[in-house]
Amino acid sequence: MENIQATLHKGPAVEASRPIKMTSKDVIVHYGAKQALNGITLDIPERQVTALIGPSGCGKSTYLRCLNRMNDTIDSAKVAGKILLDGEDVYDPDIDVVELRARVGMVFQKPNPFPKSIYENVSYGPKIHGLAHSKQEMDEIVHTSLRKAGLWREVHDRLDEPGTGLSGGQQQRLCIARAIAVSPEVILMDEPCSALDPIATATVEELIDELRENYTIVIVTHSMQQAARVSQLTAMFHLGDLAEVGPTEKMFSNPDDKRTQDYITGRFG
Amino acid sequence: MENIQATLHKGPAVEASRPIKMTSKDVIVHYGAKQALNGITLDIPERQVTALIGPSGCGKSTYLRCLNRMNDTIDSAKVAGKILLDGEDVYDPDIDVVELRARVGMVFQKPNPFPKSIYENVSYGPKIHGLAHSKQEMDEIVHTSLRKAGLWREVHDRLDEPGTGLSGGQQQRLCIARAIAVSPEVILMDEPCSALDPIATATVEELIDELRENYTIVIVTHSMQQAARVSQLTAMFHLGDLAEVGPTEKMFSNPDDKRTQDYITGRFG
Amino acid sequence: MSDATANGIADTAAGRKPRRDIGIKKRYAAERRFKAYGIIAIAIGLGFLVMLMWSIFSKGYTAFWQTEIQVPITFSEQVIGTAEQANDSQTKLLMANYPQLARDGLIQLLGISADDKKAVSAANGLISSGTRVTLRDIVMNDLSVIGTTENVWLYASSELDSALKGQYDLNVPENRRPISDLQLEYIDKLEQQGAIEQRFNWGLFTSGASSRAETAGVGVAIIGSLYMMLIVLVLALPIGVAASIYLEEFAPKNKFTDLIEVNINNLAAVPSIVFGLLGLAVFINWFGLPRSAALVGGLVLTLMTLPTIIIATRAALRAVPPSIRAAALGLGASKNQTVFHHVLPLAMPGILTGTIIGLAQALGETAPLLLIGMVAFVADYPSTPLDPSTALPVQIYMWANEAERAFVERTSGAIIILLGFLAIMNVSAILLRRRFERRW
Amino acid sequence: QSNQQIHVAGSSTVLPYAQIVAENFGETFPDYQTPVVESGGSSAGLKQFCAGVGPDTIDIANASRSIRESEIKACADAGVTEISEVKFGYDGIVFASSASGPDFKLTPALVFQAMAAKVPQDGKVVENPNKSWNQVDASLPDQQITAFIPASNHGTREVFEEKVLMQGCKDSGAMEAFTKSGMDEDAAEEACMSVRNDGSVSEISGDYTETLARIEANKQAIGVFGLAFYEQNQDKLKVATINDIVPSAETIASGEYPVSRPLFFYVKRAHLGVVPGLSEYVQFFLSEQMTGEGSPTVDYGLVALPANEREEQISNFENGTALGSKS
Amino acid sequence: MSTFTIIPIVFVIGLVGAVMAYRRSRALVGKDGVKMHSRPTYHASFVACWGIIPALLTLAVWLIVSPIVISTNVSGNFPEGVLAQSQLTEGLAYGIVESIGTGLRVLPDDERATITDTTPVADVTALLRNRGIPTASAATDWMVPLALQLNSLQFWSRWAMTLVVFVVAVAGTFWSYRQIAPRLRARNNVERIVNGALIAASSIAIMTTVGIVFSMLFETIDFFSRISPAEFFFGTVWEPRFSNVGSSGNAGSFGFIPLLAGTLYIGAVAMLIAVPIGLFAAIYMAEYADNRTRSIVKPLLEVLAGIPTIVYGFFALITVGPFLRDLSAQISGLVSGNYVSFIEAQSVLTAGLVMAIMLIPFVSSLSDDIITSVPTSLRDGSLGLGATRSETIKRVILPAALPGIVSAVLLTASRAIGETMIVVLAAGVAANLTLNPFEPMTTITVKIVAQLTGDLEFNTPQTLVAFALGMTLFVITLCLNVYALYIVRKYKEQYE
Ligand SMILES: Nc1ncnc2c1ncn2[C@@H]1O[C@H](COP(=O)(O)OP(=O)(O)OP(=O)(O)O)[C@@H](O)[C@H]1O
Ligand SMILES: Nc1ncnc2c1ncn2[C@@H]1O[C@H](COP(=O)(O)OP(=O)(O)OP(=O)(O)O)[C@@H](O)[C@H]1O
Ligand SMILES: [Mg+2]
Ligand SMILES: [Mg+2]
Repeated sequence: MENIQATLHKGPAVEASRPIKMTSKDVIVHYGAKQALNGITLDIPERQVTALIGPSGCGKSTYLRCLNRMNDTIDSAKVAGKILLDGEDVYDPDIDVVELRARVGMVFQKPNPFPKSIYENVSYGPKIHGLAHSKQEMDEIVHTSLRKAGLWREVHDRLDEPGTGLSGGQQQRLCIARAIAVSPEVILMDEPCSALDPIATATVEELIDELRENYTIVIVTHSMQQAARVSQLTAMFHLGDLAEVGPTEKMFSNPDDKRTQDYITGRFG
Repeated sequence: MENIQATLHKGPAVEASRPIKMTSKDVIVHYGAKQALNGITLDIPERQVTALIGPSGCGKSTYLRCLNRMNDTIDSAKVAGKILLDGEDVYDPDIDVVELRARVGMVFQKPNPFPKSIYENVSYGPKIHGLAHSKQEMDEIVHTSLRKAGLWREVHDRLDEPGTGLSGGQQQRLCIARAIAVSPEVILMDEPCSALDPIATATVEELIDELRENYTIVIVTHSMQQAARVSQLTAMFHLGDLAEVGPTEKMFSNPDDKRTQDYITGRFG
Repeated sequence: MSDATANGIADTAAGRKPRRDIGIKKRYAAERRFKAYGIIAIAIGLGFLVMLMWSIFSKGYTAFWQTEIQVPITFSEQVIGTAEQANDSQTKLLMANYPQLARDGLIQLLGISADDKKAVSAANGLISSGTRVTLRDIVMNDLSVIGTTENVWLYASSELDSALKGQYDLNVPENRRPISDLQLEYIDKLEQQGAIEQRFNWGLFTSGASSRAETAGVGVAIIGSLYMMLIVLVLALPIGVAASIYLEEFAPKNKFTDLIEVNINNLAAVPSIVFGLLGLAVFINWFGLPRSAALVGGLVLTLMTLPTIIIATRAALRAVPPSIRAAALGLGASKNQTVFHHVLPLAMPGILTGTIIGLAQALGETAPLLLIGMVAFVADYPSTPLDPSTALPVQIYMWANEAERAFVERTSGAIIILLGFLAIMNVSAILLRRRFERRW
Repeated sequence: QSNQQIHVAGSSTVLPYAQIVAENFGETFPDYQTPVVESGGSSAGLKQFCAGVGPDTIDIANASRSIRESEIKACADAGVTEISEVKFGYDGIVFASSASGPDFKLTPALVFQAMAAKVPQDGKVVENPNKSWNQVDASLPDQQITAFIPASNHGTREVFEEKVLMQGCKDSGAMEAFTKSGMDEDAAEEACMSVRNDGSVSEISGDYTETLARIEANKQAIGVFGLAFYEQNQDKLKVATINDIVPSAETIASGEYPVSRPLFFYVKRAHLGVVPGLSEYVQFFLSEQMTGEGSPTVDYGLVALPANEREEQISNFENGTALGSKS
Repeated sequence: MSTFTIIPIVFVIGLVGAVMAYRRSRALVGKDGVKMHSRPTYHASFVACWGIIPALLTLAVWLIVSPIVISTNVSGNFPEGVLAQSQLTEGLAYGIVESIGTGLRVLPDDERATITDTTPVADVTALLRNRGIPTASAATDWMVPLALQLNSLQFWSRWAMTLVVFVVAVAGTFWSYRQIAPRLRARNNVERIVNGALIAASSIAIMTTVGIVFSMLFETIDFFSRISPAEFFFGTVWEPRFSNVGSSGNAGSFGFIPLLAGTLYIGAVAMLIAVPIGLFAAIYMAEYADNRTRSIVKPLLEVLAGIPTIVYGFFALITVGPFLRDLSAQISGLVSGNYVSFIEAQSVLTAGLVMAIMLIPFVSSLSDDIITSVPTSLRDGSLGLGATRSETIKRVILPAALPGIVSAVLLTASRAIGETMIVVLAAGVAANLTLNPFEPMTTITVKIVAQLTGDLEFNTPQTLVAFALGMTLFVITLCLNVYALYIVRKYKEQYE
């Protein structure tokens, strides 16, 4: 227990309750016959970092994918319930998924760079959204994004090489760079640091901290320390249920739920 | 620093120097024109856990893939130098790579289950190596492997479903189960716990500890704590070089190399 | 919590900043256009298919019915000899003038005098001259019919058949159509007697080639096509898949494999008739295989189909992600095991597609068969692939060039049969393909 | 095994007749298998025929033209020395147009003027200026000139060139005009036989079905057909007269109608007696019941040989008169 | 024993060996401390391969060689001078001897026993005729002993063959069975055999090419010895005459250019129509359509590839050609008031359009498979960035699927070049040289078929030109393919 608390003290102070950016009500997800989420009700405050924790297979990724409707692409997945972004129902047939996804960006659990050059990987999003009006602007965006993701130093001399030829951790950072290049309002990150070494992890955590100024961030992580360090709100998932949600400080120091307590104290990370 | 040392004390005692299982001499790897390893000389002791650490992109995966000649499958990769397994040169043209890989198993950094059922994923290895002589034996192997990898509870009622429909962490454990099902002599694990929650991580670490009785294990990890907990020998890679190698205890308490020191103390994991 | 939510939403709504312009309208328009192109493309393809099908079926369905006339036949001993004579020597029986029996029966039915030459010849024109075989078979099967009278269904002549099916313009002057007014009168008479009927044309499926439309069938051609397709399937699929596996998975990337690759692509562009030249030079003149044989045809079509199958298979193999190979190799599977256990099953849908297209092409090909003697009149069933036979497209081609009107519907009928063949092949491949298809 | 069955190959014009005979042969002589009759053109047939003697070669080649000297030589080189030429009838060649259109009364000269590439006009040789038939001759209908003639790989083309164009060239005095304009004799002949290629005359390399389809699609057109084909499709086609003669089996046999060609088949004598039924087949082919008056082949449209000529062919064959041995 | 009994027996021997090998290898596994290199099934296949393959090879060689040996033997015994008299060539005479021999074998034993070397052929023929076996009337007396000799030679050869093949099979099995040991690399051996088979399969392509060149080479050379290559390759007029016996002996002009132009033009028009349609259809099926639609539409489109081309030809001739002609008349009527059709009934456009219909499935089905096999994670990656589906397809999926699509397109182009019947009926056979797609043109393949199957004289330039055309087309497509390979390589390198 001491470890986490030590970390908490180093982490940013939890700020006063913020306006809600996204909210979900009774979100239920089925994959075919199998139920993966049993009704999740959760508010995600604006310009804060929300961490989702919980054992593997408990539905964190599934929940995350609901937030920007990436589950639409899985044929067998059926989503029920309500999810609001700035008060608009994202599952409303009128809503535009493309705009939604441009506003709610995502970094996937398994790095999936496009089989294109590193430059094209990052410039892809800005290009389709028309965010750059000249080659310079685009270069600017690509460079900043790569720099923020902590990849610039390693790849600046090989931007033309394919993104698939990078190491695992480099690919993951490339995907982060790709996601922030379109400056979404909300960024969903599914274990962004899983394949990263401590230094790179620090870079990404700094990035998250910095992004928090302007963006809303939801992050799935398996590292309690990381959750403690970067997040202000923590949600604990368990077997498709939301076991507990609360300010990070409280969650790690004094959890209400037995399962959370078990999970945190049984930690090894 | 205290954290790691705390962990070390909890970790298993470093045992007396063991016979060498694998050894590599001046291993140099090029990807096309780019040099990824600059001559690595390293001995891997038998029935111990060797941890490879180092910043992202420094060549850990590359080195690991040399040990069972998985680099053969990348056209652009050129390997030079000597790698011996039980005194035999694994790059000897006479050597049977298939047999080699059966003896030196591997878990990849990105989980890559076959697009087949969970059961078939695990039973494939034993089947081609003829390790089971009856359906019961095969069931036995599959169940034990899944149980050891800590996946049994989650999948025992859906062994027929495709392995690709699992969550990220589940896929990773499936790949671990698949690798240990063929009981290789040496197991190479490339960040086996990157997508795992603390509890699953603990299961895998226990598994590693258990396997150490009979098998030689090489593990790439980004978590210093993990390296400290499970390994007896640690090798620190840096930009394609082997910065330092030594007993884990010493590496984390009193590293010789400046880079190691920087890496470990600059840690956040 | 719900309070907080409500407040939160209100807050954001109040302080909502203007949305970024990401050109959503234009992009959606592009999206809709793109999707529309797809639908249009499919509609064009299917539209043409429907047009072709309609033109084939509307012309061809009548070929499956054939007009027959029920004629009382007296198996007169004067014409065919007695049963005793038949037991001694069959020559008389075989050579007898059976058409006379039919003619006598018919004039009796129509009640015209045997002396009225014009009427007799008009009546005779109503029945097929193929009756010889029909009647002979009846007698040969059962000698006891000799001397008796029986009602026998005989094929009507193709002119009568076509006239009944409305394929002649009966309004043109009598001398400009093959069926005379007198004959039309007879037909009316027969219809009133109920002696004329449209019956299902089994002969179309079972008979060999014939110069008479009414007795012509695609039996020999079906057998020939069947033999050839089996040969193509048995040879081209394994050889094609094996070659692709070698090139895609095993071959070192060097000049030799480049040579093979260019070669294969080039063979795809070789006009099919050139494969006929090849078959003639190599299989017939060199290996001494017989002309007009389904075996040679099958071999030639195999060579012709190979490039298609190889190209499709290679593309499919290439699309299997490398991580699957790495996974299997990492478990200690050999390269062969990796390929045969994992890569090949994943590539199967593409391989099957290539095979279907290749087989479809082979099934419809005439030109190469021209030079190896399979575009031929073959009346007897082949008992082995070494015997002379024809193929469905050949029969279609030959019938398409016939002058007689009755062959027009038969041409379309044969095309329908060929399409049926194709449909069977497609359906089996689809079933297989569905088993293998999955995304990952 | 393969030499127990008679194998015939060659001209697609002869194919229908050979097919009828083969079928009847199989029915009449149950001892023998029905001969196999390949289609594929006189050229390919004779080439196969001349490939050699032996069980894997064909026994009879059908041809819609006579065998050429060079081919006899090629045959001899391959060991095929004794060849019987059998002429079994004529194929009449007619001009026909859509049954719904006007009548055409043609002469070779009119055809030449409508279809030749160059025609003399006012003493000069000019590119054919005629656009419609009534420009050629006022008696012809006012209809655009569109004609489908056999392509130069067809035997019919030779007949068309020699018996229609060449004749018309001479009749119309164009030949003279050509020579006068400074061409030598060869060039003039060539000019006589060249067909205009400004789109009004199209070549057909396929069969008459194609020509028929084209005329159905373009009712103004006139096409060249075999008599047999025309007779089977009289309800759709209207035949043109040449020199006021209506083409029919009688007028062709009597020679009144000028445009026809003989049909042949060639028998490999070395195979006689070896291939079962071969000589029976030839005799059956030439018999009254197969190619005489009222026979099925004549019903189909063959112009039969006069009886005496047929007798001569039979006796030639029986006496073993062969082509190959002469040269 | 007949070949059809020998082969199964050889297989049985191999299989028995395999079963024994399996047992033995299983037994070896049982012994502790022994680690087997290969699994029992591989040992079994190893033994089976050694039992079956050499024996079958022996069989094949014997079957090819023995008839040659026997026939030289028998024809060596033909009486002197008989050949010359009877006007039969050796091959035919041998054919008769063979058929008598075959006939004799069919006779019942007691009847056959009556036949000796001196039996006159008439008796033999009579016996055979009774059994319904016709013999050639040219059969003569000296053939009877030879037929008997032939039969006995064949009989002994067959026995010897059976024996040798079985010995080889058993020896192979036995030898390989003895090889079984824990360290025997049976798997590697078996895999090497499999690889050998794979290589053999891919070299069939090369052999086919050699065969094609070989079957056209001599005639091509013959052609160029009569018509100068310059005239052929650079001539712009294609007008071969029916025959060169006319007074001038002129064979006509053989200009290749109009045919090449026609081939490329018609092919290009067809591709221009087929590729977009096929590709869009593939994209729709793979990315937008639900599974049911796809599983119906795809095979339906594939039917288009299987409709005999003559059907397309008549479709073009009767429907499409006149339709385009009348349409153009209407259009020009509307525009200029003068109802003259500017599209001819037979035209490049008609041919291209109709050919494109046939080609659609080549593009659509193959591309659909390729697109479907692009990993989902790439789609997710793009969609997750807020790309629309079409953007994802255009920018991520198509580039990833490009190598496969290029293969499909190349295959389609190849088919377009090789098609005959459609061109004949849709664009005609007139070798014009024009740029106007509304006028008729024709292709190389059409002329190959026409010159080869007409009534022309077979050893004149008119027919031989078909071979020259075939050869030239072969070389041209070869060059195009080499170039395509080069381009594809260059392009691929950017992404790999
Ligand atoms: N297939 C490849 N082609 C070209 N370069 C490669 C390839 N794979 C790896 N590299 C490069 O080689 C270097 C070492 O890569 P490697 O995958 O061994 O790193 P790593 O230590 O495993 O890093 P990580 O912790 O991020 O997985 C990196 O710079 C990487 O970009
Ligand atoms: N495509 C799918 N089809 C079927 N079941 C799925 C699919 N994806 C996930 N599941 C199942 O849904 C449950 C939740 O999966 P999810 O991916 O959300 O877990 P997670 O919390 O992200 O776990 P991890 O930390 O291991 O990534 C798991 O039991 C998983 O097996
Ligand atoms: Mg997950
Ligand atoms: Mg790595």
